[in-house]
Amino acid sequence: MVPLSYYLVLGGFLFACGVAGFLIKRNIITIFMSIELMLNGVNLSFVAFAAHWHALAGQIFVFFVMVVAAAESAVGLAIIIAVYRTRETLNVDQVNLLKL
Amino acid sequence: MNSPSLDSMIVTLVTFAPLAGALLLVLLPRRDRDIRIFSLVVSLLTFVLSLHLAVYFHRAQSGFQYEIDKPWISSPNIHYHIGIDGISLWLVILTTFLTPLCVLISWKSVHDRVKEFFIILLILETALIGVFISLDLFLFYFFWEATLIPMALLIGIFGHERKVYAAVKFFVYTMIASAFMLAAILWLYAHTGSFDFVTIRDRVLSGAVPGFPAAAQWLFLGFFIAFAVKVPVFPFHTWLPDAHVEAPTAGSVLLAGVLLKMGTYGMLRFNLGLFPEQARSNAWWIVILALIGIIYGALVAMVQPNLKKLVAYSSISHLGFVVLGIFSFTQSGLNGAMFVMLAHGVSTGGLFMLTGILHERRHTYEISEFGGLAGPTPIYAASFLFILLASAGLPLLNGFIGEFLVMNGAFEARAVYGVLAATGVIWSACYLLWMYQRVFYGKVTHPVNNSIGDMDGFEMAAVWPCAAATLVMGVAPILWLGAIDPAIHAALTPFAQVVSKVVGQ
Amino acid sequence: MTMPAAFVQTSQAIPLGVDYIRILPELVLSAFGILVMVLEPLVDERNGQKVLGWIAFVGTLAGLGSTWYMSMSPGLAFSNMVRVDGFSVFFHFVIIAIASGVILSSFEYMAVQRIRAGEYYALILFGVVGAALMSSAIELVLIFIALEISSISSYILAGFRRNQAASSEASLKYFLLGSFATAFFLYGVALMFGATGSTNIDAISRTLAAAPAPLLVYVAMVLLLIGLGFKVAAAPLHVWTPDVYEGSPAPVVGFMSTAPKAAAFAVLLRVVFSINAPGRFWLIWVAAALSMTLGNVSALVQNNVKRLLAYSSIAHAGYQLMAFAMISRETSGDGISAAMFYAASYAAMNVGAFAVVSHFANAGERYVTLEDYEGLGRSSPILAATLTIFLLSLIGIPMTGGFFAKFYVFGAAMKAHLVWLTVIGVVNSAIGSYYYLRIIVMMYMREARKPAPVTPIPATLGLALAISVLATLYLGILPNRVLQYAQESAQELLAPPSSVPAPPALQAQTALPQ
Amino acid sequence: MTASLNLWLIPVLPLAGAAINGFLGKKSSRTAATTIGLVFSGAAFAWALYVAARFSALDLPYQEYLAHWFRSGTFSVDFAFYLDQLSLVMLLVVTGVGFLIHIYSVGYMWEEEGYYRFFAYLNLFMFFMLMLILSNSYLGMFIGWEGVGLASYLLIGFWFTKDSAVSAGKKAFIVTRIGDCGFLIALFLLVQHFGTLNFTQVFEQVRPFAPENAGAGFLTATALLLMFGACGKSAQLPLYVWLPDAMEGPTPVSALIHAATMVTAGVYMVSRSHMIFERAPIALTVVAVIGTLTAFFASTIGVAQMDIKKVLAYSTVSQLGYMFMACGVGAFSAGIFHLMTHAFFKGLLFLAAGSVIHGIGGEQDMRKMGGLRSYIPVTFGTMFIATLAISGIPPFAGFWSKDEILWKAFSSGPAGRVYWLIGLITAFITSFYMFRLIFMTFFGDYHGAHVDEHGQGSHGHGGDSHGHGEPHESPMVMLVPLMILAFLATVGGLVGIGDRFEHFLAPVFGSGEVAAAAGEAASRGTEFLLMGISITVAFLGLALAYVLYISKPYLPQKIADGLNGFYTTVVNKYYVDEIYARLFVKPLVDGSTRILWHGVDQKMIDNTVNDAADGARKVSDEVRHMQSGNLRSYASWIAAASAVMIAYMIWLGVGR
Repeated sequence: MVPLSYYLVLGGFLFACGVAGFLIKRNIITIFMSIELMLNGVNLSFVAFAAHWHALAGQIFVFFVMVVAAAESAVGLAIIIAVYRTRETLNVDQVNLLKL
Repeated sequence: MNSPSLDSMIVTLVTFAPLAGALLLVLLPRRDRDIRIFSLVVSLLTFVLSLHLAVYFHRAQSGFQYEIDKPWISSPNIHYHIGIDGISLWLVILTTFLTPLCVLISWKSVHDRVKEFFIILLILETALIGVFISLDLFLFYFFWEATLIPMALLIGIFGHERKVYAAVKFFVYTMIASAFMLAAILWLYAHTGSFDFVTIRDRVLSGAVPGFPAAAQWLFLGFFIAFAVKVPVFPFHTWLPDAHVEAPTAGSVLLAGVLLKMGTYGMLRFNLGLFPEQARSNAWWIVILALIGIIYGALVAMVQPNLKKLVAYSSISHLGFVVLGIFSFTQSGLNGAMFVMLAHGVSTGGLFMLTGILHERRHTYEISEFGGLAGPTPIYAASFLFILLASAGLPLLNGFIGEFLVMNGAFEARAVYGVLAATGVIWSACYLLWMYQRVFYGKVTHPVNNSIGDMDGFEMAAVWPCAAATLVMGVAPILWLGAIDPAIHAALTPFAQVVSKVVGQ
Repeated sequence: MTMPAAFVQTSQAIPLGVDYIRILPELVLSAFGILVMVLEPLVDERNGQKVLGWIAFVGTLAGLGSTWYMSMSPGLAFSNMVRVDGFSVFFHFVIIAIASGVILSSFEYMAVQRIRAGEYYALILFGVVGAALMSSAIELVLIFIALEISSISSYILAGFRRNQAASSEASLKYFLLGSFATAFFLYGVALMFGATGSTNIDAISRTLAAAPAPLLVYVAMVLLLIGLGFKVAAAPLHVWTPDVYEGSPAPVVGFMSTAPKAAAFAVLLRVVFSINAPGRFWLIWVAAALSMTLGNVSALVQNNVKRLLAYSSIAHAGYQLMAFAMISRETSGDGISAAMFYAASYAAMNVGAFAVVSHFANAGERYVTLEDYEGLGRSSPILAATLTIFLLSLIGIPMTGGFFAKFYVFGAAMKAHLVWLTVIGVVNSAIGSYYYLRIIVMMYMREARKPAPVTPIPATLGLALAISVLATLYLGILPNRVLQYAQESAQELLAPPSSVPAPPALQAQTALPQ
Repeated sequence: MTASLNLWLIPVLPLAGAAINGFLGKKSSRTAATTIGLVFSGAAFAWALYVAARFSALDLPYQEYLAHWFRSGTFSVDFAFYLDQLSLVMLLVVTGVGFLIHIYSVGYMWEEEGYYRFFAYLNLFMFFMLMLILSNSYLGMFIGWEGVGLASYLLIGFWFTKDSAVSAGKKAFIVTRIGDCGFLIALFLLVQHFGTLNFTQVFEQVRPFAPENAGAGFLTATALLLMFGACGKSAQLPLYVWLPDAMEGPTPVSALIHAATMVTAGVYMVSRSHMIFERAPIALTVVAVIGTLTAFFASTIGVAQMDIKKVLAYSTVSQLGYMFMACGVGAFSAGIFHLMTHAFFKGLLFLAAGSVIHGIGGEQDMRKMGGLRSYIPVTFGTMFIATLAISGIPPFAGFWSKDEILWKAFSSGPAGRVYWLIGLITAFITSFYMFRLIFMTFFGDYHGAHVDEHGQGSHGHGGDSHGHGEPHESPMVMLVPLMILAFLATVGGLVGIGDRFEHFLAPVFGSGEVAAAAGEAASRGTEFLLMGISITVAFLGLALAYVLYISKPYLPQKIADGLNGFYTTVVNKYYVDEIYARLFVKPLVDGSTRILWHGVDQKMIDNTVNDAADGARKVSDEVRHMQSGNLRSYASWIAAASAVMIAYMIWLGVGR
């Protein structure tokens, strides 16, 4: 069967992609999605470890994370809308009133 | 002898009476006259109380008296440990003596935010006294820092044109310096588990502190830098002229009269008390700085166009004598240093009041603005001359004894020190007399000066006690030295041990 | 990979009554939060706001009461997910007290800024719930959830001045970066789970105590530290702080900069000390030094008071982090207690400071620059005096809580022979005095050129200020009680975890064939 | 021991007078001020006489403890008094002459405003001067030493609206202070070696020392430093410059302080320390050389002065030189003897000059005088007597003392011959310029301006009773002191005949005199020969003056033109003041301003401080650009930081 390390590497890769996306992408929505990507990377590792330890806990955690993520995205979208109302843009580079 | 209970309470009473007064003052309505009277009463009361200290002080014995040692904070174990010996006694009384005079001199000159002014003044007095009575390093640092704010506020709120610059400079300068002292204090606590001065001293001198020899040099410097900035010792002095020129009269009086002494007192108490060996090994460059201070301060004072700056630089010169005396490690030198502290406190305090009086009239300190004042204001001129002569070190006035002893001690330590210091008597004569001539003699050059009034009652009441004190201290210095001498002798004993150690090796 | 040596699970599967007592404050606060939200549509626009506020305030009082009640039944709850001990009680008190202070100081603000208050108070309460839970949770996943609860509510609070672009920007930045960092934290949890087979702090600590930590633990630990470091605004993870603090509503900043931060510090304490986190020393050392220096230095030239205080909070995070650089068991005690004391006194003075700022800022937060504070000493002596006290405390002048806070931290560091870190600290605190002093200078030493209107101080704000002032002075003059309490709870925290036998159910589970 | 003399009264009485006049004088009337001033100084004089009367009954040196002054460790100083023959002489001179001058001042200063101030100062001076001569320790002496300096500062600057006067006062104080610095260091040396400054104790410990012929050794150092102090106070080379300027003060002051008493303090101090000097031959030589040179140097300047008081001033300097010459050859008693006689005739000269100035409305330039003897006969007479005295014409006082000095110098070995020769020349010059003064002032015919518009007129002289500017004799109150002093100047020297004076002082200087006395008995003849020589010299001087200023009045101008370059140099006092100004004053002031204040204080130190502050602000300004406001850059910061941290931890973990 597939050894643990594969999952971990994949999880790490997903996480890294998320980080990269966060840094590279300009559209707020996209950035927001790359966060989700990071979380999924984490979830994958959780599941993998759960399997490795034969501990259900790990898998249950994933559900928690999903729920939280969902809550987050709800709030996040609301905030994004608020921002769009005031700035009429979703380009993060143009959201820079506050600086120095 | 009086009741022991009072004896144990008295120091606390003296220390916190002004603070209590300040708190009451907060509640008082903003009727300036009442406020003035009230604070005068409070400060006088404090002075009277402090006299008790002197009267019932056992002069012959050297240890701490009126001692209280109550735990305040269990861990870190900080004690409310206070006490007085021949060294701190007079500094406390100097403080309580000058404060009422500050109130009087500010009677008319402060008319804006009077309430705040006197509140700050009284708080400052408490903090100043606290510095001198603390025998717990933490307590000492506590009061040490506590003096900063009121003084900065006095300068910054009630000062003149560049007051903000001066206040901030004063504050940050001293703040940074005392940071090092805090570090040193913390080190000592970390390694002795106590903040108690006496305990730490005994532990240190008996060599019972782990890792002390390695750190001692740094600790010494940590303390020294904080004190050196306060004194101020030569390269750290530039905050002083600014602070003085901008400060209100009362501020200057306390700044020069007492605040600077905190530095020299600290050197005497802590640098010598805790680190005798380091004090010895570092003495050579400290003495050089002191000598530079004496001569340099005087020369720069000589060419100041600004009356108050001149006096400020003169205090740098005088304080140089104090440092020199302290680091000569001779009985005579340290006695002298102590006496110069007191003498300088009184005479320079007086000089600042007098310059303040002039500023009241003309709103300037520029010497060129004056001239020939001896004509229109004879009383003022006479008082000025009197205190000026004290500051110039005329025998039978208080300036002389101290400087003589210091120079003598320095000479004892190393002839060249004494010789260089002795030139100080020339310089002081130069800048003081030249200044006096330009301000008071000759014809009145600015017509407006013809119409300025002579000293009024309050001003006389403020200045003449100083003048009287200079005379008494000059004629009967024994009253002071009687108590100082044993304390100094005790302070010097560790040095004897150090020497014997060195010899032993 | 090591076997799941320490597989600690609950002693009983079904929660008992006592379990609920051990999260009573959270329950109470949530209940009040919901109550506020429910009532919000029912009360009318104008004078209804106050009612909700009062309800929320009562809620916090109830929270404090229930904390006191909770403190009488210490122990584990909900299958070792929550621990009630002196430590968590302490932080419960601090955090909930902060909330009550903030709520009091918000009344007027809400009215002036014309913000519909319902959600606001509710969100604060929920935020407190999260923060409080963080301090008592000993289960990393629960910590994560609690952290999210407090974070999400503060994300929203940050953007509460909807119509202000700055506000929503602040909230956006806070939200994105926050979740970014949380992801790191979560990843750390996952790896820790992978490395030790458990997410329970006690279990983890026992595992690490038993065997030398594998590489994975190091990585997991650093990820956890990154996540928490972000929350406490430690350099170099502090970048979000200035912008968010500047943009968010002033009272909210007062809240954000204290309650969640305190909670994060609480978690950090648990993580660092009860899992004697390996390899943390230099990370903490550098982070502390960097935070102090960056914070103070950048603050020197700030002209916006909120932003200035933001940088100051970074600096203070730095001082507080010094306490975490203790390695040996005997010095750790001082570190923990110092950090706890610091959290308390920082809360007192910062809430107070921001209360003044939010009052003075006036409608639309118009007056927040240093120039606006010119002559405040004249126009409103009381306001100026109180702010001065808080600033002096932030500087660390004797007689104020800030002084002892710094003093204990430095003292602990010195005791742990961290001489250079201490020196950096004291010098920093000296340099830092400059920019606080600038505000005092503005208030007292300058005359107003264009005087900012000063509205009279409403009773509620007055109360809040009074409380903060008293707290600050109390901690500055009689720090004894608080410190002793902190020290005791520190010892509890350091005590080796109570070993509960692993339940048969799980052994069976682990016995399952591969 | 006999009943106490209460010596302390003698200084304290004038002090009381000073205090009363100083505090109350402004209100009270002139008469009141006068009475106070005179009564207290007179009382001091009376008490001094009483002391003198009981003197023979005392066991000497008589000491009297008043109070403890200060103590530091084992070193302590008292207020205590010390009376022996030496201090008795000084005591009588000071109180006596002082009292006379007080009386004189009543007339001279009557019109001055601040009349009471004048008397307060005079009494104050008396107090300090008496402290100086009566104290039983060097430090007590130093009190007086500094105090008289102060008094002279105040009195020179009495007309404080007159810049020249004020500057002169300042100059006097500062220049003497330079000397005092040396004095102080000498005291430190004494304390270091003997642990006390009490005369008896010090001398007890000095006695066993052998003379430091090698020259090394601290006694020599001490002696030299003391001498340096004396140079300041007694206006010897190189510190004499203040004395001529001091003539800016009122004339009675010049008479009292700058002729009779204060300036001789140095001589007193050196003689008082003869124990030390005798054991430091090199120091003695230095004293002698300085004295001799000063005597000569000053007299040459005196020749060319036109201001009547300036002439007297330089002659004072020169006479003081004689006294030091005497001390230098170990003839301390001779020095003191000359000190006394000098007090008489030089005091008289000044007072007379004052009376002249007073008489012609404040004029001091001798070219504006002449032919005054008919106008002011008494003044003329007295002044003439004084001139005879100073020129060393028997039987007047100066002759005896000066001749004594010359003889001692001559008989003190080879070097002494040189001193003697120079002294002789000086004597010649002295009598020349003194008679020049007399002739220019009193003979010929009066070319005074017959209106009283002149500088000094501003301070009280002129514009009053003698407005028409006709020279007039001074009031009796001024003339009586003149006469008394004239009498003393005539007979004062007789006490020296047959070395009576010397024997009187022998208990004090005893040992010192032996050396000189040895050669004496042998060569009485030589002594008389020398006496003759000096008398002739004196008359030669007189004659020359007569020729130049009476019989051939055009000659001086010719001679002046003849050696104009040199002449102008002399007229300008060899430019010493200018040289000092260039050499010391200017560099000091400019250096302090440019280098120390602007350079070091402001540029180096303060700018460093401020730059540090600005630097911090700059850094801050840079650092905050980290906050670009761009969310992605923030994220990058965090990511980068995390990367570093993770890398570090992995490295750490692998390292395990």
